[in-house]
Amino acid sequence: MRVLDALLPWAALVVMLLAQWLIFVVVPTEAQMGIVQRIFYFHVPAAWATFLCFFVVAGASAVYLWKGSRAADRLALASAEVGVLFCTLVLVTGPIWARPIWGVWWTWDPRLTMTVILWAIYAGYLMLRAFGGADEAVARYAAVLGIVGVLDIPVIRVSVRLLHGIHPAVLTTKEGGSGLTDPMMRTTLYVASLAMLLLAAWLVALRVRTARLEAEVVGLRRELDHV
Amino acid sequence: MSAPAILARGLRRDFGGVAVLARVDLTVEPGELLVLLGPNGAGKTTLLRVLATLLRPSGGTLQVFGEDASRRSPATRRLIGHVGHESACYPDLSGRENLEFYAGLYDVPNAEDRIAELLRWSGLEAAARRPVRVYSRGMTQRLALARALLHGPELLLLDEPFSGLDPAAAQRLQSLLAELARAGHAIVLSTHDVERVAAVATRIAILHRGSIAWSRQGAADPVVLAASYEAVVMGRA
Amino acid sequence: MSDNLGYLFAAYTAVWLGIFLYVRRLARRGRELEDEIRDLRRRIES
Amino acid sequence: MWRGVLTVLEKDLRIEWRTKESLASFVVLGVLLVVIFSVAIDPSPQDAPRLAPAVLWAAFVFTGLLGIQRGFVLERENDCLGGLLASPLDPAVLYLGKLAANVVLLAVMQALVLPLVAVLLHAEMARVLPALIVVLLLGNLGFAALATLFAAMTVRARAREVMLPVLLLPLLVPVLIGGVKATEAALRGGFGAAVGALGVLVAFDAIFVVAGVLLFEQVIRD
Repeated sequence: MRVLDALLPWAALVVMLLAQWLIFVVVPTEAQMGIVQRIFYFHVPAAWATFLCFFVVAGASAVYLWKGSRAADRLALASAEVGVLFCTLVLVTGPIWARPIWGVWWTWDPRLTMTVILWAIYAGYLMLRAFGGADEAVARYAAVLGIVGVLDIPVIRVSVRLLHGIHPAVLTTKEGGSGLTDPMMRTTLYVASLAMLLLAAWLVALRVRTARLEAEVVGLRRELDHV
Repeated sequence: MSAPAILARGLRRDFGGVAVLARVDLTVEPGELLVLLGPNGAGKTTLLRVLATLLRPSGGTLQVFGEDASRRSPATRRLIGHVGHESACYPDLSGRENLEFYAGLYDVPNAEDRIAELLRWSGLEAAARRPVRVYSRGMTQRLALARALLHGPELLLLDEPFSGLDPAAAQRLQSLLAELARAGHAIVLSTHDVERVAAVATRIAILHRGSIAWSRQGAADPVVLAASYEAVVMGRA
Repeated sequence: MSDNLGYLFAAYTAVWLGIFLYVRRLARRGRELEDEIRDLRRRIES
Repeated sequence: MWRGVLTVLEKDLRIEWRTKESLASFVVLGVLLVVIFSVAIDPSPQDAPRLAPAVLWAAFVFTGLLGIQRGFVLERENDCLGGLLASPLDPAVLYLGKLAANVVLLAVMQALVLPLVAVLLHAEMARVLPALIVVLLLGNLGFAALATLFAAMTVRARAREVMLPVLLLPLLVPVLIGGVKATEAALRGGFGAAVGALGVLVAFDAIFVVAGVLLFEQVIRD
């Protein structure tokens, strides 16, 4: 585990630099939307990182509930926090990109709607952690929310599609890889996504370390009371 | 019942980092009436809730009738009767309705007679129809005791059962507890009312700072008991 | 198309600013905790 | 197993009946919400029916939240929850009993608010009532499944009045969207267009009743 911890930041850095180079130097400018389309190489990878984090929250929560391992609880908290960070980045870069293309900051298009709802669920998760009180029951409640949150994702995805979004035609180019005509674009997207995922993993590892330190402080304080 | 009612070794329980129960070693056989004494905050209430498998211990081992407490099988839970500081009775339901509900939960055979018998014993026949919200403290306490006795538990865990009872009701409870112990039930109760239980107890223990600091077999003379209580609590304070 | 560069730049800074602030917060919190742990350990030994 | 569910259900319904005055206050809140929405949006008679489903479900969700939260507040009085935990009752059975009681509670509150919406927003409901009831019950079940699980969780939290809506509303989006779309289709008379919405409601109910049964024990443990 130690080697992985030490290696992670460097791997994230190297791949991220490669991604920047690809995004700003190598990949051709997209015909229709022009230079601003490059936001796409942050927006979509950040969305991938968000989803991955929230699935890790659910997995760690399940392990905590059925195995009672404190480490799993810390991992759930850490990846929820990092997940909300990346989700916020998606919600920031989305409108910045939509503004020049459609002249409007926000559209109720299924993908963005979904992201807002997820943001609300896991912001609620962080609030529950903060306000639910310090005792062990809160960790269990958060774990239950972590699992319920992930179970809700497919149902939300289907139900937001019932809402009629804006310019479905334009969406495909904005959303899926199908809009990427040039193979280099697709490579850039994959590298950028890998870079964002490694970055997310590093942030989660950092946050887990902080949580472990916090637990250690509580333990030492208890020891001090008994001396 | 071959296995002891309670077998606890090194029982520990923390709340928010503070060890309320430090190291409790305790064995209670069927037919024993153990009285727990101790200052407030010594962990009496917590210990009773852990023994009733309502609270999970943070450490140590606990077996109730031979089964590990963490399993909490329905069969074992059926053998336990617990009365805490709260009555666990619904204020908007009448006394009788509360007993009928719990009889349903515990699948008590011929519930009607059992309920009638307990209402008579607890002197609540007159108030049986009225909502518990209007009951006095004593009446609520008697209803809670009736609720805990309803399904004939083999192990009774009572947290200061005499509090709020008038002398007559307290006397009736004391003789019932003695009778139940003689009949082979195991009883653990906490109290500050030493005289009330001194004659009936088969064993008396003093809980101090989360562990059993002193314990004596057999009933005890109240004066001797008060002296050793003083020594233990003051000595270790 | 040139003013769109502004939007690209805005998105770019938003992303890296967000990540930087978070990392700084974690690092600072980590240092605080490490100091507290050292302090608590010393007080326990003494 | 089902006897346990019925025991809990019967007890909860008896308590709801005994304390119906405070339930009336929630229905009044529902009525106020409907009136305020109607006044605020101030739809023309032709437009009004189009807005009925959204107003209906918005009022249901808020009044329902309060009703279900109150159920658990009552459970905590005199530590009755402790009594339930001590009993040989399986937590899943306890959950199903409370879920059933909450569905009945929501249905009663809806039945009182529904005619008002019909009148205020000129929504013609009589003809399509059976279809409407199916949609409302489907929505109820999913809503109650999650609300029962989370109300047990937030009843101990400090800021519980805020906490329950904050945690629950985002999770309930599928019920809101599905409910509104299915209600719209039902009001237009045909379920044809509502297949997607009904599918969402049924899927949501299935997932979260099962999840509730499995996770409830984790929420009410010590």
